[in-house]
Amino acid sequence: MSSSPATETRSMNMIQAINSALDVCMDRDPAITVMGEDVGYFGGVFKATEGLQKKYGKGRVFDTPINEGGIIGVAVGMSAYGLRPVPEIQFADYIYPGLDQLVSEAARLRYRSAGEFTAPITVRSPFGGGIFGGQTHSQSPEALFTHVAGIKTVIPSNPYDAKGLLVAAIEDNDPVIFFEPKRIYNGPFDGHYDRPVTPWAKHPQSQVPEGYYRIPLSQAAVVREGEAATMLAYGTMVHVALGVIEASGIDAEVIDLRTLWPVDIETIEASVKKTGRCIVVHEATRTGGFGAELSALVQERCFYHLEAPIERVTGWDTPYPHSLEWAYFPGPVRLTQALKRVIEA
Amino acid sequence: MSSSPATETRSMNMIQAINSALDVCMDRDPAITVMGEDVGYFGGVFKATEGLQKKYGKGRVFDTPINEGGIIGVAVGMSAYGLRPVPEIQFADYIYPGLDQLVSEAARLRYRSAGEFTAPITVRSPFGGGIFGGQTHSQSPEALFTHVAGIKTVIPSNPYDAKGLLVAAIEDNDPVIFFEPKRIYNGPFDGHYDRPVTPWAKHPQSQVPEGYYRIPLSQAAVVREGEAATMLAYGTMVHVALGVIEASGIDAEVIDLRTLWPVDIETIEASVKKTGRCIVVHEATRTGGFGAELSALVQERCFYHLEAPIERVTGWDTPYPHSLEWAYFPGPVRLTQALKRVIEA
Amino acid sequence: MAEAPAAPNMTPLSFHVPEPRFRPGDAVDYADFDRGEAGAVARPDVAALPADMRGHAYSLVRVLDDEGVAHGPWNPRLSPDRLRRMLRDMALTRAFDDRMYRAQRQGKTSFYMKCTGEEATSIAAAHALDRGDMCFPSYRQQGLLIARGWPIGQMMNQIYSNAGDNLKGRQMPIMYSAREAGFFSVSGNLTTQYPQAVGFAMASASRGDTRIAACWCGEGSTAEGDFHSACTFAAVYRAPVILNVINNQWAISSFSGIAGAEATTFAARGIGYGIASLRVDGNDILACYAVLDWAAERARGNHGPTLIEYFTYRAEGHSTSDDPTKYRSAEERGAWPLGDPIVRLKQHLIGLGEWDEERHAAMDKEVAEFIRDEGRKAEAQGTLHDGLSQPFTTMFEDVFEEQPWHLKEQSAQMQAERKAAGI
Amino acid sequence: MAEAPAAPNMTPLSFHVPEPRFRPGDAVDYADFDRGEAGAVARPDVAALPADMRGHAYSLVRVLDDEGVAHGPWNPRLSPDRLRRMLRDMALTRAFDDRMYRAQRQGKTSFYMKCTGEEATSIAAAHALDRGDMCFPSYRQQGLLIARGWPIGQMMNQIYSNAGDNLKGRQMPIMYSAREAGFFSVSGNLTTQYPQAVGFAMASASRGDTRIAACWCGEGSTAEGDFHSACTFAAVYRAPVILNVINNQWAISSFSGIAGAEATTFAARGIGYGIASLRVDGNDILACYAVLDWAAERARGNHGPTLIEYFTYRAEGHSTSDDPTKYRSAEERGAWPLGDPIVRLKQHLIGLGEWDEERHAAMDKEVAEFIRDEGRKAEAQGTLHDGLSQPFTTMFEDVFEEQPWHLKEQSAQMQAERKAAGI
Ligand SMILES: Cc1ncc(C[n+]2csc(CCOP(=O)(O)OP(=O)(O)O)c2C)c(N)n1
Ligand SMILES: Cc1ncc(C[n+]2csc(CCOP(=O)(O)OP(=O)(O)O)c2C)c(N)n1
Ligand SMILES: [Mg+2]
Ligand SMILES: [Mg+2]
Repeated sequence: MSSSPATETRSMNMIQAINSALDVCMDRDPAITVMGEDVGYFGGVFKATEGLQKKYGKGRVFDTPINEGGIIGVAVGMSAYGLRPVPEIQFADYIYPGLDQLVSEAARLRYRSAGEFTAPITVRSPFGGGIFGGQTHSQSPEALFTHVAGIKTVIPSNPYDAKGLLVAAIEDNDPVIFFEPKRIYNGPFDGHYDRPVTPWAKHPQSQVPEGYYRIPLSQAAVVREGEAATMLAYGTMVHVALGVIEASGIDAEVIDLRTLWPVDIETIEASVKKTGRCIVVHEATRTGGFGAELSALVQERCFYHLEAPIERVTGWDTPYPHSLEWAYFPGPVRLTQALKRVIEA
Repeated sequence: MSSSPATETRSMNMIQAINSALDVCMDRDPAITVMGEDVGYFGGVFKATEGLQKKYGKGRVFDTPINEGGIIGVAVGMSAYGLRPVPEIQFADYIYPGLDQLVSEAARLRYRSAGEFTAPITVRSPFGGGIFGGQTHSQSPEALFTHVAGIKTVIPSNPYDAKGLLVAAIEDNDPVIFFEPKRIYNGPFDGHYDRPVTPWAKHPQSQVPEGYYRIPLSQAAVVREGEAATMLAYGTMVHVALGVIEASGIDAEVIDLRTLWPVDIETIEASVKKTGRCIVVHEATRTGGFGAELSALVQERCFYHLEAPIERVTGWDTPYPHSLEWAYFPGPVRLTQALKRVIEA
Repeated sequence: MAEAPAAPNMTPLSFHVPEPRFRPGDAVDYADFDRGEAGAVARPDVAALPADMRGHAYSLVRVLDDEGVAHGPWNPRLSPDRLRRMLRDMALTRAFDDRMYRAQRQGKTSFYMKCTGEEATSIAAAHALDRGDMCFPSYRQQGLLIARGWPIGQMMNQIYSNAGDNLKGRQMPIMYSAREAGFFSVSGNLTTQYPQAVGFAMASASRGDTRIAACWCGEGSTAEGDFHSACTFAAVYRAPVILNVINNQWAISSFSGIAGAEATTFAARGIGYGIASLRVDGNDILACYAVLDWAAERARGNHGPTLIEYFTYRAEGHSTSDDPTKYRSAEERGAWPLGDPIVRLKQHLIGLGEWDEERHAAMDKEVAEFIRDEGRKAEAQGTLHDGLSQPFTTMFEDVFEEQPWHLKEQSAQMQAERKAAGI
Repeated sequence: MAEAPAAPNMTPLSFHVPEPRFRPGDAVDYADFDRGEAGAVARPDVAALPADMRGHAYSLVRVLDDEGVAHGPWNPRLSPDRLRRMLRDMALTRAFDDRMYRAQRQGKTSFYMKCTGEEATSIAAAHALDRGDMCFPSYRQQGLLIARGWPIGQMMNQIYSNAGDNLKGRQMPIMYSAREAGFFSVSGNLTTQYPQAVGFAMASASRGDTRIAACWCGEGSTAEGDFHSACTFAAVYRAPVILNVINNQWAISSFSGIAGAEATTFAARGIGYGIASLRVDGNDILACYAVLDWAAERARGNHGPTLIEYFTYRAEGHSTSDDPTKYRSAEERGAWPLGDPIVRLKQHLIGLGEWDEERHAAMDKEVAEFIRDEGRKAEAQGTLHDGLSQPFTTMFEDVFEEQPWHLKEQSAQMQAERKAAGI
């Protein structure tokens, strides 16, 4: 349900789609300002901001000192001036020094000033593992944000959504954390790390309009309809879920949440009431992860429809290990087993 | 189940019990070092460290600059030397600047160095609302820690436990977040803010041994046995839960978790399997709170015993407001209603 | 505990923990305190390179001498009218503080913080900056609001969380927000406003605007990481911002040594970043004004940021929750060699022949009556414990621009539960 | 977007974003680069007050001139044996880097980072500090481990996450931990090690021990809040710590101006805290050694912390993930006026009559063979993609001292699921 998609489309990978979203937004609104470590001349370590400094100038796209707290703090002040900052945090693992400015300031500014000041900031940050990044280039800290009143959390799973959601996030008047699953920057990844990666070009969702369109926040996508069970996923895990269903032949429904919070509760509720079974999937550590909230919500709202315990398939409760990465990752083996358990329960 | 309690007891409030725990530990182990804003000569803004600098000297009890990241960072380095730092963060609301050092460093140090370096740090911090502290002196950020692999989170609800748990936390060889519910520093509080506060002296759990004893971490206390439903609570909310049960006459069981993570899953499971109904209570905002994890765990493990949806009674998903404090607080009115709903479901 | 014992042939290391000179009961003696002479410090060009004025971080800009006579290149030569306005603004601030402090003691609100003895720092800023310049205050800059003419009654309403509170009772007392008055929402978290001010200044500069920014924090707060973020970003982008450090020598119970004052000045922090840095007598409103005016002109001329340390003394407790007799000598306040800012400006005006004791007494009376009247009006709109002044449902507003489903549900649930409980 | 347009009668503000002098394709000219003379900078007493040596933050301590002759008061007059050991340590580090870089390119591991051109900074430290002193490195201090004699094979095992890896494959390559060698576990999060080093030093001092601490970060990393925490705590408690900033002029693609180098030096940061601060030619190992030795003696004598900026150049890319030709001129490396640290020490030794080209070539060969042999031995224990070298269950160990129920369950679950899936 995107509003007025532009007609010209082009095959893009996630990075290109994100770059295009930034470009389109900056072109429309001079208040939008991109900043972060290495985002200027170099165009970002993942190249998401490539070409933007050249096009929009150093007043609107610039490198920052290596200080994530400063980046967010400065962005809050820019918001007070009237800008719409889009800071990049180079890896989600490095967002912690900026947490105070996000949680204590950006998230609560509208509330504490009764609307006098707001923080329409979109923090972009690559997150998740699967690239042998070890514990400091692999984390999925989304649950730290979904717990905080006043922040929205958005995670796309494909180029089309990435652009449409990023545009909506940037245009949103509240702070948004926009986590980009870096494992699928270049192609959808079904968790079979030992098979060659399919490039985005072969995926229908890589057809991205060149121009302006947006995908409203807080609307999930039912990416596969099914009757046997509901799988709630986001980011990379959407593709793992789809792959497992295809391989297992089990007719499960897959919901790509897209916006984690405020979540699209209606879509979730309708699905689980239909299937009576639910699996929650994420890469973050299990305990206190966003999956716990989803599980709690589903059992609160669908209790009398549930035919089996809700399962969580997640990263283990350890730091992300380097060499045992694929043992940590909640991949096809684990998801298949869980799906079977839930179906057979 | 405390190990070798000393015989001489004295009536203490929470602050006195915490002070006594610090004193007893410092006396036994010269590696223990107390530090934080205003903790030295002044003895802390809540007086928890009163008298310690005088007794143990400035080398072991000292004021720090106002820099929570520095406090934790320095504590990690002190651990590498072989000390056992017990930093105070003046209010839990100010722990965010220290989060990176806690999450990225203290919590993962043992893992990433395969046991070469450890961080036996106990971070004490007053938390929770009910003192008209507004959004920056009332928060309950425990869920930010229960999600992090490598950190333990402990929250006492009375003087006896406060001392015994703090001793165990300090002696634990992993980092522990020890949140002190400041609303009950001086007396148990059942949520009836319009009634006079009962001092601790009238409460049996205020009888605290003068000497050394410990309450093992990860052991919950069944503070009231009952058959009708299980209430999972910690900190201030234990007293609110007990008050509601007494007033309502409903025969519910109340479990004081004491250690949030690693939680005492056996006690929880046994209780819910017995009662078939469960209410989770906390003051923190609801979405993504620790209650979500408890709810998820209970439904995963007790699914076939549950006769009603698990309810969460928590702070609302807003910042903690100043004047509407009692409307925010999950007090007796809300808890009573929830209890009735769960019983009648 | 340590891995190995100290090497026997080496000197053991020693641990230094700073200790204030005076503790409760101590006699106070500031004889060796070097204030420098009024008028002695040079006034650099506003375009001076930071490298050429490093000495200003270690000296003390003073204009008024002990007799209240103005000296030297920093004398701003303000009109007597302006000086009288500044005097009244300071008096008003002090009277306001006194009344609100008492109101808290009377149980009308939960908390209060005075700025007694430090009034000059904020009042000077309000007079030196343009109204369009954005202020990012700490919690002790009530003087900015007062001198910018923001209604006293509004401030009281906020403190009482009453029906007239523009912040809907959401914030603790004194955590004002006044966009119209160029006063950013006060945060309870120390120093977060510092990088925010730099961000505002960067934004203004990047858009070719003319508005500059200023922020404030206490000397204790300079220890926070955000202070470093602010200085780094300000220096890198040459942001048009004024970084104000109010060194009132105490941070709750910690003296300034715990923040680093033994080793150097707080103004010197700026030198480390290549920021123009000055130290000024914070109880001398002419000096404060002059330095702020210099910094503002510097910022407006694209010459970059300025860091200013105001050397002053926190004459009262940290807040209504504090008891300073527990950790410092009661004599300090009286013995403090830089005096009281109101007394000093009064003396100066009298010396100029533009003021006298009678007019001063009349002003004090007028100010007291004004505050009393405003106080009554505010109290008529309710005080904190009068019963709740805000509709319950406001609690769920402004979390987001549009209320999402979960807050709608929670709002409805709260109402339903209260109804079911018969309240 | 802005609230109001710029005032028409005022000069618009302008926004300054630092830009490096040279970009890809640019001809490089360092003609105006002022190195100062070798031997020109004075050597203060180790007990000097920071206030009396501020100039050292702006000058450049150099010992070796362009001919490799040592000059001035900082000449450490080390024995030729020691100099040859330092030379070999640097050569070994470079050879190790080259091999590991190639190993990554060959797909034997996931990542690597060289310290080419910066070897002197770490090797000097390993020689100047006591073995008991604790090092809190960044990711580019492999030289410390090498010069402290930690087994090269161990380092390779870590890089390969193989069966011999003392970190059980948990850490990315180069994130060593070697307690025995006084080398703290490397963190991926920049600058976290800074306050940790200060904490270690505070602990040692508070217990009357004799061990001091040292930490390292890049010039880009000085912007992090932890840098400020470290400086603040070090200054307040006069901690026996050496704060080393390796200014190799680049932070991934950002030049040092983005970290604040346009306005001042990185050594000057220390002045702001009242910390003794020096700037040294980072490619002159004699100068590096001398300054480190001075700082260590200062710390051991309870005279407090020292901050040292090493001016050097990152001769290679940031890491194997980087492509520096995208953002800087390829000519920079060759034109860099402070030369190469290995070449300069070699030249010095030859000038002393203690070395010659033949011996140098022999050393290079010996070092290369040693690295090759060590490499083969390490590879025999496996490389990253050879199949997993660590038992799966190790993943659940060391999260806590004792494995709690949930990790036991998860470990069991993983094994059960793999079994059920037939793997
Ligand atoms: C991040 C953070 N840490 C701690 C506190 C608690 N606190 C409030 S005021 C204060 C002292 C501040 O002293 P200073 O900066 O000198 O300002 P002053 O009160 O003297 O104006 C402290 C520690 C806080 N509000 N925020
Ligand atoms: C907290 C944090 N933010 C960002 C990064 C990503 N990062 C890794 S290295 C680096 C550049 C550091 O440059 P510098 O400090 O100059 O060290 P150098 O690489 O030159 O040795 C950056 C931005 C990180 N590792 N940690
Ligand atoms: Mg102060
Ligand atoms: Mg660098």
